[in-house]
Amino acid sequence: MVPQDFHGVFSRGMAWDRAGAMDLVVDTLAVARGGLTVLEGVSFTLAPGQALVLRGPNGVGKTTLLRTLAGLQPAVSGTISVPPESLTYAAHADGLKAVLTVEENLQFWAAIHGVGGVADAMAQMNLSDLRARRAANLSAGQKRRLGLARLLVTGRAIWVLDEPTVSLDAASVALFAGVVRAHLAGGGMVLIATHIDLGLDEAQVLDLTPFKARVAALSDGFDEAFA
Amino acid sequence: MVPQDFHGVFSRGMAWDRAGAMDLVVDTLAVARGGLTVLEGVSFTLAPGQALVLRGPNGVGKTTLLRTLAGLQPAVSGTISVPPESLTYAAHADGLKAVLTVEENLQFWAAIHGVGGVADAMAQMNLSDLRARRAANLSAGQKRRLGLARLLVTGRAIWVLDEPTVSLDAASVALFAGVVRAHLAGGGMVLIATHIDLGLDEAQVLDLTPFKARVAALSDGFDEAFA
Amino acid sequence: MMALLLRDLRLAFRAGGGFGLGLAFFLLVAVLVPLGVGPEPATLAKIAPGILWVGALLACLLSLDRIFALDFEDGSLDLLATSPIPLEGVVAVKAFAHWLVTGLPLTVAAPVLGVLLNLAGQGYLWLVVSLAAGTPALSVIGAFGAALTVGVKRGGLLVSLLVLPLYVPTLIFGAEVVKRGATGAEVQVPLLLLAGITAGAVAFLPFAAAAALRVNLR
Amino acid sequence: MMALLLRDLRLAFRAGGGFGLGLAFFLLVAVLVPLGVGPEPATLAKIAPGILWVGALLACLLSLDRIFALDFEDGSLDLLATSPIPLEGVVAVKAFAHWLVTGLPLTVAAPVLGVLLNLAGQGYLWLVVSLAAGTPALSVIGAFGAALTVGVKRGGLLVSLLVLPLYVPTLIFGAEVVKRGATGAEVQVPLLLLAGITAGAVAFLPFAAAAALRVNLR
Amino acid sequence: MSVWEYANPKRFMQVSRRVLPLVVGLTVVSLVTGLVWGFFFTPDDFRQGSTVKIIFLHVPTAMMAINAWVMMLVASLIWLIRRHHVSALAAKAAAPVGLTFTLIALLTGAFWGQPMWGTWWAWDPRLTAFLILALFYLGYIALWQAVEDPDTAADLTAVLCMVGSVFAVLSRYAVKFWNQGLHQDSTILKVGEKDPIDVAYYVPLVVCIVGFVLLFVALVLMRTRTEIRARRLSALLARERLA
Amino acid sequence: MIPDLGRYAVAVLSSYGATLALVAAVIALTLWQGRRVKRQLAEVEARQGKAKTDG
Ligand code: HEM
Ligand SMILES: Nc1ncnc2c1ncn2[C@@H]1O[C@H](COP(=O)(O)OP(=O)(O)OP(=O)(O)O)[C@@H](O)[C@H]1O
Ligand SMILES: Nc1ncnc2c1ncn2[C@@H]1O[C@H](COP(=O)(O)OP(=O)(O)OP(=O)(O)O)[C@@H](O)[C@H]1O
Ligand SMILES: [Mg+2]
Ligand SMILES: [Mg+2]
Repeated sequence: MVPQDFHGVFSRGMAWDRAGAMDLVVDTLAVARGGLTVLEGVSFTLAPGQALVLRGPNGVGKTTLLRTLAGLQPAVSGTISVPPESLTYAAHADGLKAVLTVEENLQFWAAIHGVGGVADAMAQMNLSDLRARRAANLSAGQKRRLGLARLLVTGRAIWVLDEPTVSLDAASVALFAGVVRAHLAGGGMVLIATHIDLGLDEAQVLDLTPFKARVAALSDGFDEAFA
Repeated sequence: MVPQDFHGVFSRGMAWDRAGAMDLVVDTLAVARGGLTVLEGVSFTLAPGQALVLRGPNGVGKTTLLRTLAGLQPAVSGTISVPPESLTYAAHADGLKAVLTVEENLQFWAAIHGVGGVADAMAQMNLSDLRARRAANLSAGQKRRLGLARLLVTGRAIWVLDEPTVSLDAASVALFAGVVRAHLAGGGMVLIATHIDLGLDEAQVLDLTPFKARVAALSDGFDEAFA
Repeated sequence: MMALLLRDLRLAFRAGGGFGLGLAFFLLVAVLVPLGVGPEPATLAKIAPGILWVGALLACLLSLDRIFALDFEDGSLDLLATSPIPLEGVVAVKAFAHWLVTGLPLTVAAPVLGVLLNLAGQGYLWLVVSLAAGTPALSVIGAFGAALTVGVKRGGLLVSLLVLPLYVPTLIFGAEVVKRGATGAEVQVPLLLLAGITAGAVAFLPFAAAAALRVNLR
Repeated sequence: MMALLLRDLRLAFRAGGGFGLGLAFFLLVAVLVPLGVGPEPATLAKIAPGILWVGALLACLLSLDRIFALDFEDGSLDLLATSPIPLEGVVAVKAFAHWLVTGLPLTVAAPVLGVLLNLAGQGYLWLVVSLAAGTPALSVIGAFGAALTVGVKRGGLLVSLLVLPLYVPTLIFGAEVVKRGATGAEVQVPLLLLAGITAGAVAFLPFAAAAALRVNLR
Repeated sequence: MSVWEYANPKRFMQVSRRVLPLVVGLTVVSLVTGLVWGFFFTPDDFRQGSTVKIIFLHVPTAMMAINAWVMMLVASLIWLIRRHHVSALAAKAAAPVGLTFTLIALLTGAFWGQPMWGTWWAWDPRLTAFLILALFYLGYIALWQAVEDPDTAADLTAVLCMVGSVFAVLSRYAVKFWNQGLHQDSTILKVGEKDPIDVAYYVPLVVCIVGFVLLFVALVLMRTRTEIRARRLSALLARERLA
Repeated sequence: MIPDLGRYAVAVLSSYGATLALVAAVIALTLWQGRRVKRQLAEVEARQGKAKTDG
């Protein structure tokens, strides 16, 4: 951890190079979880219109990497260069409010990001029929669709998605792949960690297994414990 | 709702026929969620050594059906016949305690069910290396494996599983399929709701789409509001 | 059942498990009240029995939502409901664990806080006795309230609203024992009534709580 | 930001959102204390200002865990942190929503509860004034405490422990205003100090709270 | 035909529609008569002065506040045992009415207490127990509101009502034991005993009691009808979404 | 018109006032909720082409 910017305590502590092109550039990045480096030396570039699928066995560090890219945790080393305010993150937790309706949930995120298009987003994710249903009364897959519809109302170009198709049936997975393609066609970028095949043949695939961090043999001395 | 047994308020209100063979027999079952019947006329029989995969699009009522079979909610009509205390349920929520280690979590469920085999269960689900890790520090897939290992320490014959392979990587899915096969070979029964292919070719498949409840045309009168 | 009790205790003692927090809250009430009311010893001595009991009651109250809510959220309660243990037993064990983690430490620590509130000489013994007799009722009644609201997200305040009126008789008799004890009067009647409430609550409420849990799991 | 405020208020007013529960808790404290302490009007009048302030403070305290915890659990907080709104703004808006839902109703309802505690004649006005001046500080300080503990499951009691010491100055000056008001004495000094605490807390604590949130999201 | 037929929602709607105008009419007549008589045409008491006029509000509402809880208890038991939705909804419908009566009795009692006892409020056993009853009403209503699924809410509130009743009675004994009170004991029902209440007050008081009983019945009927309609509405909407 | 209430006028009048206000409030609430639900039900029934039920 670089002693910079109060380590993300008093401001968003990313080692982001905010100036730069429209690309997402990741350079020899190392990320840590629970004080242990899990991945190191990760580098890739994502240009507008490109998608990248991250693969790797359970526990390799996909979630950790995505959270770091989203600026939610600091990187151990390496740099991430991303255009300012252009990235949105979707994790396992959808950020849905059970007592608000489908439409109200989307409207809130649209208002936060200052964009519209709620009706369009619902139509794209096949939620129009459920618009007045409270999120509490959706099935697992319907909730997931709503969580993904949120991406469409953020107006952000880079989508960082952690296992987005969990509990979706085959039809919904295809629907989602269509939405991703449309986003790419509009110049967006998508980064997806997933274990299943999304049918996005145009996407590049990055297997994270080779980047697994060697467990540094703790020698004598205490310094290593405070990496 | 049949006025029987205080409707599950003062005792487990299942219309279970507790006496019976070792089979799980479901006969013209109808299940409801939020006061609406979602599936009706579901019938099947599961004999020892058999597996049944439930399929159906998002929201068709798989979770509702499984919860009813597990005795967690009353059936609308129809009967479920299941040998007493022979069924265990695994839902999306794993019932793991974040502050307990992998081993402690399993030991607790083993003690509750009065059986042993914790070490064996960990070995089967490839958790032995993580035995002393607290559940909070597992990745999504590792947590899921731990949740599934719990099945092995219940000693119950009938496993009722709701999307068990969510967040598992391909290797873990295969591992899990192996565990299921071993359970079947030992005379167990498995009922799985899932959207993905588990590679369990010997399992029967039941698509729930045809059992979707017709929307009962509400005529005049208020009685229908209280189905 | 033993396994459940041990697990609940273990969870309470692990980081973030909340052991000692009830005690700390009790301490804070005993400190805050003199700050709000003012330091005159005579006034404090007069209100000490009541405030100590109200403090114990609030400390119990605040830890109630841990009894079932965590297990409900992570799905353990579903699994316990399909386990061989009857749900009534689950409720009883969890209420007992709650008492061990909250009521018992409060009882033991109460005399120390009595000093802060200038409790009169003989009151200390009766404070301990009344808390020992009354706090089990608080845990069981609280478990019932927690079972009613387990489906409600962050139902902490709702639980308070439901449970506090149920706590009234326990509070009145408990404080009365201490008040009489502090002035050297006869304590037998309120103490017996207090014990009676505890016995009744322990005997019947687990069934009502299990019923409420079943409804909420549905 | 307006959207966030509206959403928080809407969530509070929807079923299970907890509006009115703070009020109910305040009422309960005002009822329980006399039940514990005993009914003598003179004693009650003496402790009324302190107890009313302690009650308002506890009512605020108990609703604190709703400020961030729900948003943390369902992932909204992660999403808000990556949204265009600065986290400081999120904290300020959420603290304000908390005050609207808790502090404001408490202030309005306090005189009625003053009757139950036999508060003296002129105390009523100053009770309202002091609560109006002091409860915003309670909400902001509380938001800071909630931000610190947002990662802790069911951290209700832990929050209480962290926040209560921070509440002490507000409590002392608030209760002092009412006490002096009730006896017809000069209230200016404690009232100014109270207002000063509120102003300071509102100006600085959102930054500290946002910092705490960032650490917890990491 | 058994009485349970009336617990059928459709049947209840039909019958209540016919009965309601009658009940409303009687309510208006008796309440207006009783209150006008009580307010304008009763003499001042030699000790209490004009404050006796408060009796026509205080006593009927205090009685109905308690009776409403008893009615909710009975309705809850019927729901738990026989599973009649109407009875669960009637209990739900009665709670806000009961709470209103409780508040009226508290307020009128306070206004009466100020001149009579020299204080708005005293921690007298009866008053205290009554305040606790108000808290039970609040908790009951809050629980109905907090739980989403209607059948779940009905079950939970029914269990709460049962347990709450036991504790309400217990509280009453507790506070009695705790302090001897200012408030008088029952007198009106002891006609013919040594110190009966004057006929000049007794007759209008009885009219007022009848009026408030009818008001309670009318409001509960109306509210139950609304609850039944609301259930049908949500059922129709749910089906619409499924279709 | 109003009888002479003597020195207790405030107590008596505020009692009657408070009672009437609270009673009016429950009645208003009841009627308002009743009308609203009835109207919504009628709308939905009309939309779904159901025979208008009333009971
Ligand atoms: C806030 C203050 C008061 C409260 C909460 C209160 C409450 C009650 C209650 C609960 C009842 C019993 C109804 C029943 O058992 O059916 C009652 C009856 C009655 N109250 Fe009060 N009361 C208050 C003040 C007063 C005052 C100041 C007076 C007059 C001096 C008064 C005179 C009566 C009378 C005459 C009855 C009828 C007793 C009977 O025959 O049953 N109350 N009140
Ligand atoms: N607090 C912690 N201390 C130590 N190790 C941890 C901690 N938290 C997580 N880990 C480990 O960090 C690794 C990376 O976890 P991460 O959640 O990023 O994996 P993942 O690739 O997303 O896996 P999955 O596909 O199962 O979701 C895992 O091996 C996990 O066990
Ligand atoms: N409270 C409710 N009121 C009305 N409908 C509801 C309620 N809760 C759920 N539903 C609906 O009930 C249906 C069945 O849901 P269920 O969770 O059983 O589906 P599922 O087959 O498990 O779907 P998934 O594959 O997405 O998990 C869904 O259409 C859902 O929208
Ligand atoms: Mg992951
Ligand atoms: Mg499902």
